[in-house]
Amino acid sequence: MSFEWIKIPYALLTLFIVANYGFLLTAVMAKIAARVGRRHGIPVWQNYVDLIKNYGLRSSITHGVMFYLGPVFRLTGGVGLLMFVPTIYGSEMFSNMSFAGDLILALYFVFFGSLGMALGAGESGHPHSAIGVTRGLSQVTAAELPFALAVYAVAVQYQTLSVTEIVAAQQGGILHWTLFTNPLAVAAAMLSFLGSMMRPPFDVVLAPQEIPIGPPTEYHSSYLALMQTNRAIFPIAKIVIYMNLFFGGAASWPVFFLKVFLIYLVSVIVGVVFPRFRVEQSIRWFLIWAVPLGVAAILLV
Amino acid sequence: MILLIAMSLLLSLTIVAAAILAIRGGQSLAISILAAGLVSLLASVQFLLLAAPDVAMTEAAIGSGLTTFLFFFVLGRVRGGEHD
Amino acid sequence: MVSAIYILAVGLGTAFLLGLLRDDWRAGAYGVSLAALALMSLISAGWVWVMAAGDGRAVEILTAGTLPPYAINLRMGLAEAVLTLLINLTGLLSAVYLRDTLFKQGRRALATLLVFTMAACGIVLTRDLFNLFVFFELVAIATGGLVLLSRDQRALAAGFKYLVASQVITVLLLVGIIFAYHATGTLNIDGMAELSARVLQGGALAFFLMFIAIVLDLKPFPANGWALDIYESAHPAFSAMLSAASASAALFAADKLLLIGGPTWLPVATGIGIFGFVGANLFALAQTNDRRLLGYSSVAQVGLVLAVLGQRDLLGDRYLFIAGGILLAHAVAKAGLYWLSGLIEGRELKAWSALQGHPILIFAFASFIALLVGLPPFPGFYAKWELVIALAGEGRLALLGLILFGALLEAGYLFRWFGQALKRERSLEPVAASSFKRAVILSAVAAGWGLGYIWGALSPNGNLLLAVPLLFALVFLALEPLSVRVKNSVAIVGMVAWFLLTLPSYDPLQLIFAAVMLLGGALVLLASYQTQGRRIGFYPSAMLMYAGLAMLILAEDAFSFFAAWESLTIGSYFLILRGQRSEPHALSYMVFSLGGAFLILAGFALAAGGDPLFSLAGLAQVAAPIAPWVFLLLAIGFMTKTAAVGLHIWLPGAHAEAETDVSPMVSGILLKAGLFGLFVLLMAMGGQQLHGIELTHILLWIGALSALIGNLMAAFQEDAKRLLAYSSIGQMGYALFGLAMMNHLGWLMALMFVINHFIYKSMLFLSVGGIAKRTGTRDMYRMGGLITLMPLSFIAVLIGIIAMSGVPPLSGFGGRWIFYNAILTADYRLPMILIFISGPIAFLYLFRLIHTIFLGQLKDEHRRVKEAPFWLVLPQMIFVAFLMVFALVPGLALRRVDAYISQFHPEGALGWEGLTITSAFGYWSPISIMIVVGVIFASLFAWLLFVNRKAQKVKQFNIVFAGERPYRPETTHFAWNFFAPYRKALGFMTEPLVERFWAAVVDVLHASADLLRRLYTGNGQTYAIQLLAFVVVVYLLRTGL
Amino acid sequence: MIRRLFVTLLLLGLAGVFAGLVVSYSPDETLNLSARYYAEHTAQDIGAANIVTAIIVTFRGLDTLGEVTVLFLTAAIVGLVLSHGRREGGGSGRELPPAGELLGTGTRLLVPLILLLGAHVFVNGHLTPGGGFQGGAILASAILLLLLTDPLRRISHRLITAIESTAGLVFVGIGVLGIVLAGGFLDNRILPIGNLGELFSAGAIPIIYSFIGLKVGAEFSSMLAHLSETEDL
Amino acid sequence: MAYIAMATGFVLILIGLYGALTNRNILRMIVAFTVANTGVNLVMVAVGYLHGRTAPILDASVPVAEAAERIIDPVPQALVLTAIVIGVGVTALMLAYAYKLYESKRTLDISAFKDLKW
Repeated sequence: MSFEWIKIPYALLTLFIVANYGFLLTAVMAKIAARVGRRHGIPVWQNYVDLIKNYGLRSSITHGVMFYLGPVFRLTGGVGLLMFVPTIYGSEMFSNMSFAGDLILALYFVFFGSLGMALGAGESGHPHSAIGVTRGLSQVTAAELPFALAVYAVAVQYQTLSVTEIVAAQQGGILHWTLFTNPLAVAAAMLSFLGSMMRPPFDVVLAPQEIPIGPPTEYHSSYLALMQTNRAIFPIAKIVIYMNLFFGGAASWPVFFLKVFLIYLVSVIVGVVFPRFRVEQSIRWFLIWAVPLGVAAILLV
Repeated sequence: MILLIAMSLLLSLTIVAAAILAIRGGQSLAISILAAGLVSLLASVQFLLLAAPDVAMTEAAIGSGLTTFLFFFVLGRVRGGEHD
Repeated sequence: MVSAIYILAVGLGTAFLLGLLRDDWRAGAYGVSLAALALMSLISAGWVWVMAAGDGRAVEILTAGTLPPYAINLRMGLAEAVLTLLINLTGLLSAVYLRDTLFKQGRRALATLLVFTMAACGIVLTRDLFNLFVFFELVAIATGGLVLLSRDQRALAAGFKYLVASQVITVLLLVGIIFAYHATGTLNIDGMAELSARVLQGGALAFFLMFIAIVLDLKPFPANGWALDIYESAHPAFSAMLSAASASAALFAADKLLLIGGPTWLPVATGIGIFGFVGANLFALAQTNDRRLLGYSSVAQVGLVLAVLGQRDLLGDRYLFIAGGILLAHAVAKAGLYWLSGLIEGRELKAWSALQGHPILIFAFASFIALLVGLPPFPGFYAKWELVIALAGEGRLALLGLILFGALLEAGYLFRWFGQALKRERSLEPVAASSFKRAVILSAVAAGWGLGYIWGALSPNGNLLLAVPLLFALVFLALEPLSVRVKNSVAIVGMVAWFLLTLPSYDPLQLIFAAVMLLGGALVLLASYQTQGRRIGFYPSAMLMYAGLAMLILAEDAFSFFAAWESLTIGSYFLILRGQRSEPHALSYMVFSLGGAFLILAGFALAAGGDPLFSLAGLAQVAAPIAPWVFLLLAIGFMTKTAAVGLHIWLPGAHAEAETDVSPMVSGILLKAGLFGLFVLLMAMGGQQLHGIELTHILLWIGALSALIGNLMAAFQEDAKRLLAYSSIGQMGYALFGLAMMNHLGWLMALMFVINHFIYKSMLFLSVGGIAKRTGTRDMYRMGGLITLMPLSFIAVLIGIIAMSGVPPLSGFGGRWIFYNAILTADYRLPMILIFISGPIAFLYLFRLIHTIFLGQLKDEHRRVKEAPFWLVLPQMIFVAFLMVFALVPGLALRRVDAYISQFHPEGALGWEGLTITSAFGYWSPISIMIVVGVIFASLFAWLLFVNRKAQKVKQFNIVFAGERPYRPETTHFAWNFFAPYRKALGFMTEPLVERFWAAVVDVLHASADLLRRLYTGNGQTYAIQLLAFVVVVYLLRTGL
Repeated sequence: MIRRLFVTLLLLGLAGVFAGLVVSYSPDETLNLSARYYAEHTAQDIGAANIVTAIIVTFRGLDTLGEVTVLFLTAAIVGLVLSHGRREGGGSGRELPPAGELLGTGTRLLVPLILLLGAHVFVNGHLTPGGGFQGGAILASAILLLLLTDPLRRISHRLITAIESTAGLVFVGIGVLGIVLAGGFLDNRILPIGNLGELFSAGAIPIIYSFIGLKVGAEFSSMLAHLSETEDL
Repeated sequence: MAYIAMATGFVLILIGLYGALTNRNILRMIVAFTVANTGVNLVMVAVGYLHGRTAPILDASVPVAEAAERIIDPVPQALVLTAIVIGVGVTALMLAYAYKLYESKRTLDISAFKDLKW
């Protein structure tokens, strides 16, 4: 694996596909959640409408450099994450920029966007932003732990940190997926997944009712547009990692769409069933339920 | 010889008795001091019996004589202190 | 050389002569006395010269023209010469010191002082038992007189108590002497020693009585209340003589008696001595009176020497070197401290704060304390080294442990005192201005350093005072009058020059440490340009620390390693103590560090097997039964410096309260010394098992726990520097974890942490320091919104926290990447869970750091705050540049080390081909990452600039607050108790259990000291009873054993 | 009471030690090494008939020097102690009834005799029992007598001190002469040994002992005088 | 005889020490110490005693040649002489102290002088 110039257009193509899929998917998921709650829900193209509206807004202010850069960081995080993991297994062209680093890079790059966002939100000077950030950081420390353990278990299992190689090891039938070869790790990771999707019951970060939308409180217009884009790309990028690590990856775009949809659905379904946790409740929840699974996974590998 | 030993023994008993008198807390300090001087004096006799005339002289002159006077000089100055 | 008898003759003759002088001719009498003392000193000095230059054979001095044992004879040997010199000089200097008092008291006092000095010399010189008794009586009576030189009315009672005690001692001694004479037919000590067997059979009880009487003259703990009262109430100059001269003489007498007692009595001496050493030091903890404290310390030191006397059987010909080193160091230091106490009006320890503003006196104070504790480069250090090595070599571990424990207690109260003197509110009472008194004190200082030089020259381990780095540090004492700029430049140039000079001799590992410590140190010193004035005390301390570090890296044998370790500890202690509120923290730093150092000492000693020249490489050859213990001792010792959890409580305060440019030194640089030690240890010894437990696994747990606790605590701090300090604990935990993994990548990661942690922690401390300087507070919730006012500081912090959190593309990620690769091959997984959780927690405190300081609402009172001073910003920017370079090409620093580590762990070396770094599991291309991220970021930024070009800049306060305008910025800045929900969830883990544990230990020690010291009721009669009880108890123990 | 009990117990322990000493003590049948040497060599080496004196002044002369120093020191310190914080202004101003005529006359008669006796005792110290210390004590008793007859009498401290100091200096000086002229410090053979039993024999011993006598006398006198000059409390 | 003197001496020492350690009055303590000192002197002289011999003075009855067989050990006597003088010196010093102590507090009770402790 190394860099070739042709990768750039292919990466842009991937980006384009994922972004659009993300816009649609999040809308669909919102619709599903609404229907479960016996509401009507939004149309599936609502995201596009919002995006155009936000870009079109004329009034725009900035609180300073970091405020300005916050959304840039945020979206760079999402796009970068997508770029650092191979999207389609076996396709040299859709392996993106994964030559730059392995699984560890992807794991740590997740924080890039969050950090930038947090900084931007911080400079907005709005206390709700800061409160949202503290909640998010607090929760993520516990939520990430089972995932880290699962990743470690998987890496030990396959003796590699390369995402491509991990996917390769899962080829040859559904029973070769990590889901079946190392169910404990997958269980731990999926619980962690719930926590990282910012959906109920772990959406206290955004907490629309008490601290209106948390960190992005002060963001508007094109800033918000960038973040919206990220909100479409970032979850998919994350799910790609889960898919690659635990569910055999995707050898083609249809499989990719299907698997991403299903994994996303998990969090939505859980979200509509449970009420919201407070931060300390969710931390305890992860430590009590998810972490032991992860520990068992690394010990039994 | 026996006589000598008997004398010595008697002397010793007297010395001890004087010593006990000297350190008993009940009586006046003057008696204590005198008793201690007596102990010294008798001890110097004992020294003579032990064939130590030099020591005997010294003990008599210094241990029993001078010391006792020193005591009395001080005792005379600390009226009231003797009953503490 | 004239006969040594002239020492006595001159002393006595002059004392008699004084009677012939007219009463009112005081100056003359005083002059004559001084001349006599000077002459006596001169004779002694001459003999020292003769002995040292010649073959050192002792000279017998006959009296009465008759050979011993029929007449009394004296002996002048090397030890005698040195001791009489000590005694005479102490007498002379005390006489100088006492000038006013002696003038007032007249010739009787002068004569008494002369006789005291003469008699103490007599105790040293004589070889006759009864003569010894006579001299002892003379000293006792002279003491009874000199005590009264004090202005303190209580001295009278103390003197009487002393006389009562000496009466009891006299009775025992005389009975013992006469029966010993009866058993041997001689009074000559050497004659009796020849007939030792006969003494010990027929005259065992006689010997016991003599011996115990001499021991009682040493004021053994706990039968020594009378002596303590004297120390407390006597004139300090006399206490100096009592402690330096008469105690030394009595010790020598005990030594002579042990010649007679032979090997069977040596353990008794050791037992009494060590009991006193530990006990008196314990009691001293509860003292608040300076002179009484020094008294306890004297008792303790004498006990230590007595214990050493009891070890003469194994010390062989090094015996004089060791006992002498401890004794002389004690004598000089104690005399000096007593003299110093005479300049100070108050008697509380705190009253020594009057010394503030007298740098020379503070230097004297520090020198004396270092002498007492036995720190390098003083004689006690060399002596203790050889003593401990010998003890461990012979397996006398209990004694070794007690000695080190006692020394730690002593260091504890001495440094507590020093800290109080320097940091408490300055006492209003002035320091006595008498110039000759100061001259006396300074001559003691000179003597201390001179002894340090001599002992260094005599030591087989080499003279520390000839070590270039140490000399360089000492030069700064002389440079003190110069301005900061000059000194700082000299320091920087010196450090860089030393680095370049020694460059060829470094292996890659040492190179990394040297670069961090010396070049990094020089870089941090740039920040010191911003201070004004002369900054007295800073440069000697800092350079002492750097000298220690420089020597540590190059150390090849255990001695120089340990010496360097102690040097850097002392230097950093003084450095930390400079902080405004750092007194308690500096103390706990010192106590922990010295405790750790003693463990290291014990570890080396155990490994050395009796060889004082033990080389570090020899650690590899240490064999099975003791190897794990050596490992354990050394590892714990080193971990006190890296502040591993459990031993970490000193760090937060020490680092947080230090001055702005000191914090990066003690955090970014000093902590690495511990890592270096661990590296050396693990490279030499590898893993060790104790009772089947792999010790490195324990280290893994400790490292992981440190990482967790450190990070967690950091998240809950309100004080920015404390936050950084706790974060250091966590970071060092990571490094320890990496080392303990005992594989290639683990070590590489630890090294990466050495570099990274140095850079970002120095940078952050400087940045936060600058901010604290500008805002006048370190509490983060009092700040906020400073980003526009202090942009450069913000950039430094931003880069710092990105690097620290391990987020790509900066260098911290490299550390994380290596870490993950390393743990894949580690064979022990449980502690990793802790590491995994502590990683994200780091985000908490890092975000808090940047958010609450720079983001959020700007406070009104900070609207005019300026950027930090240039000299604080400059190194930060250099660090930023470094971080960037290191992020791009980590191979620059790591590649050679990677190859070097392959010697120890051939498996798992990284591949460095092209732009990508590969391991057995994964790969990583720093430049590609940087480019990809950069391109994405730039494109998006350009896009935003394009669509959002008309954005209007508004103040932070211009926010939508649920439709209402918030009232004030202060109430709108969300900063206090930032992670409240987190505390609710995991706050239980931040319970200060460790702190409580150590506090309990200290409390128990203090409480027991406070309770037990009530033994000293103050009643002279009770003291005498205790004395007798001591005799009986020793007798019973002795016969029972 | 507890104190008494405890002290008794302790002394019982000490008594045990002493008992041990007594039990293991066996009287010598013959003189031991040192004593035999003194018995055999004193006459020819030292020339003193009183062996104890020979030992005190010569063989163990250093002890004796120390001993007189003890007295010197004590006298000095007693002076120091008693002048410590003494109010200036001298005498107490207390009027005592004059001592009886008998005592006064007796004193005048006795003092010279006592002084003479003292001198005799120390001058003959090398021949007969007695010597400088005993003689000195006798000299002091003369002073004591003077003090008793007239408690307000002020003995000349200057004189006493001068005697004391001179004697001490001579003692040390003779000792040093021993190094220069003979075999070592305090060697008595700086003067001819003479014939055993004669007054002028035993080398420097009579001289030394005489000065010791003077010195001791002076020192005791000084102590007595100092104590007598104290004020009633 | 030596035994008798020795035992007496030891008893005196014990009595003296007992007195010194139980009497609170400073003067009584000093008196007791002199008793103990006398005891020590007795013990010392007794140790040097040889049965049936004479004082170590050479005169007509003890010719030089027979001295070694006739006299007792002179050394302890010499020592005791010194000890006595030293003892009186110390006693005098203690007495002076006692006087001053009384002057300072108007009492001779040793337990009253406990300003310095611990």
